[in-house]
Amino acid sequence: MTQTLIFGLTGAALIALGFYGFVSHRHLLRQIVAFNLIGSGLFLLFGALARRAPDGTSDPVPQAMIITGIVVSFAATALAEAIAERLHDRTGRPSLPDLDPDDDD
Amino acid sequence: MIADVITVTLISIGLFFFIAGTAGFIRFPDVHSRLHALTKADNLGLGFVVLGVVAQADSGWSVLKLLLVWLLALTAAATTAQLIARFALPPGERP
Amino acid sequence: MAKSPVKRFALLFALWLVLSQGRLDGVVFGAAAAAGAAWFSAAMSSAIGPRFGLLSLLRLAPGFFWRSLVGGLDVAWRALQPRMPLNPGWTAYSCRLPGGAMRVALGGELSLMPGTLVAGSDGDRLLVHCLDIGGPVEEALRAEEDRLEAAIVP
Amino acid sequence: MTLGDAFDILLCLLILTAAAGVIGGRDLFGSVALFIVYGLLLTIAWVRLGAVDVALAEGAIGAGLTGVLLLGAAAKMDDGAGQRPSFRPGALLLCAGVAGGLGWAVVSLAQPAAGLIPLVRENLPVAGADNPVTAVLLNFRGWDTLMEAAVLLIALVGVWALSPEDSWGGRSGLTQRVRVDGVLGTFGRFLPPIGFVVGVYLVWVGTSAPGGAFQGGTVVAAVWLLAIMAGVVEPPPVASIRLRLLLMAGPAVFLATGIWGFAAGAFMAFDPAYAKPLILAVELVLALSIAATLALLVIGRPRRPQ
Repeated sequence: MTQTLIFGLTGAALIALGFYGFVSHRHLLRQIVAFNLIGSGLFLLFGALARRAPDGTSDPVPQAMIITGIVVSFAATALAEAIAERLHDRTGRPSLPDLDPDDDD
Repeated sequence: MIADVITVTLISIGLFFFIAGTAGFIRFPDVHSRLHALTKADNLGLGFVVLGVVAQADSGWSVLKLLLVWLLALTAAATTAQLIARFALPPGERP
Repeated sequence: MAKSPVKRFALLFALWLVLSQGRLDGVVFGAAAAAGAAWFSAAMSSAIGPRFGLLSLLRLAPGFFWRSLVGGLDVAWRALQPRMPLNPGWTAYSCRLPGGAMRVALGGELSLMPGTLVAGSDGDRLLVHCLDIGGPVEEALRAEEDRLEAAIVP
Repeated sequence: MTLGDAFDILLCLLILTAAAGVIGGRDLFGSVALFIVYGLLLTIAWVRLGAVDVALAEGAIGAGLTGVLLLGAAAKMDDGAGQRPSFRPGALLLCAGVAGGLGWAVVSLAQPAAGLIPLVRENLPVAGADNPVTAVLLNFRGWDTLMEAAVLLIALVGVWALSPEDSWGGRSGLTQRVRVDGVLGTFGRFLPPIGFVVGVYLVWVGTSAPGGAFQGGTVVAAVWLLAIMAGVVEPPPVASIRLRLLLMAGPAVFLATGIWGFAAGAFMAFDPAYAKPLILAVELVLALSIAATLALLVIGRPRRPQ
């Protein structure tokens, strides 16, 4: 049970941290990295909750879903990175333009 | 029991080398000197940790497998050290 | 690595046996994987001419491990000393071993030996970074190359 | 508090420190490098949680492949100007709320619960794999894994679709300038055969111990990438039919066995008598397709005309 608490709370903190990084950065690559923090935090929280069996084993079903999640999250990261890089090639900027033209960056 | 004592001793020696390597990494003045510390000390650290685990192995195959892990890590470290050292040369000196 | 495809296959299959800890129910997969890998390895190989003998290399192993232990102790001692005795510098070492696997092996070995780190080569000269440039560097490099050269089979 | 708990707490503090450094660090390259360290620390966390399969996936994909991908992107997109996260009190408050809510959920859920363990244990003898995680991935929840293979393919199609008109169908990645007899050129010939055997081993052992198609496929993808970066092999042009067949083979074989499942009663149902060889066959082909897909996702869109 202690492990569920320790790693579960860490996962919760990582999600929040990643979320804050996502909204407070403008550089697309930094946002992609923050998105990965959210993802891994979620997996950790899920994995911590999978370790509640009285005999101390880990539930294999969440484990399998987390492995799926890690791979899908990599696919999403690769696609996002390719889009960001293409934007950078075309505009020379690593971030999305602002709606308000006076408030550059 | 004897195996446990051997394991604890060897892994402690391994940890000492990891700490020494990290100290060198932090204290040494330039990239290349730091690479010395990381490559040599960390490999030795891993080597002693592997030997410590070997003392707990249940079969000859496990021993071989553990040594293989070390050998591959050794090869990778010796190679990446050369690659990083070369990349860290100032552009003018890079052949 | 060995030159003939059969030897490559044998080495890679031995790798499989070690990984699977001698389990016999997977040897078919192991043989197939080793065959595929040996084919790739033979097709990509650029090594022509002299090469290392496996047994000769094994004979070098004890000395190698001993000197890498000295190398680790040396760097650990320097790192943990309060006054940190360092006298770093560069030297260019004229290498007799041919480029490719041999020179890379020498470079990797030297990078684990006391006080030397190889940063690629410039023509036939290895660029060696030394922790103590005042020491007998040239002799140590020469001795290491001699040992490796002795492991070459024609 | 036991020694194990103390270790877990220390590990979690390290993880959180690394994550804070990833978000708060100025230097883009440093931040990405720290993200790899963070991934490796997470790998240890998964081992501590008794989830070795997840640890392998996190180490290989979460830290390794994602790290290579992001380092490559950082080298291209780093404008040298550091970025600090802007201070947003509203967002900070919201995030604190998210952390609090999730934390409360964790605390209230932290009671013994067997979950699906009894169900998995009961059905394991007919699953065709002794490793419960593989049994879930390939048999009980085979649907998810099939979809996942499809998601990988779709992401790759998306990446390819970003290529400009003139390089469509060409090779991904840039021409490598590597000396054949140099360090990288030599290592790029030495390691791939070894990595290939290790990758196949991980797939094969996955039915009875931690490992499987994703972990093994990632190792093969990694050594393929090494061979490409070392200039030993060229990345295939994306218009190549053989490449496309390789990418399709895994999902196609998986789908075919799923349809064959109708013979045993339902889509994706494995007849227990054939389950073991079927799972191994699907995993081996799937691993090769996954390896190709992952490697191509890392090297990105086509850049050179056909």
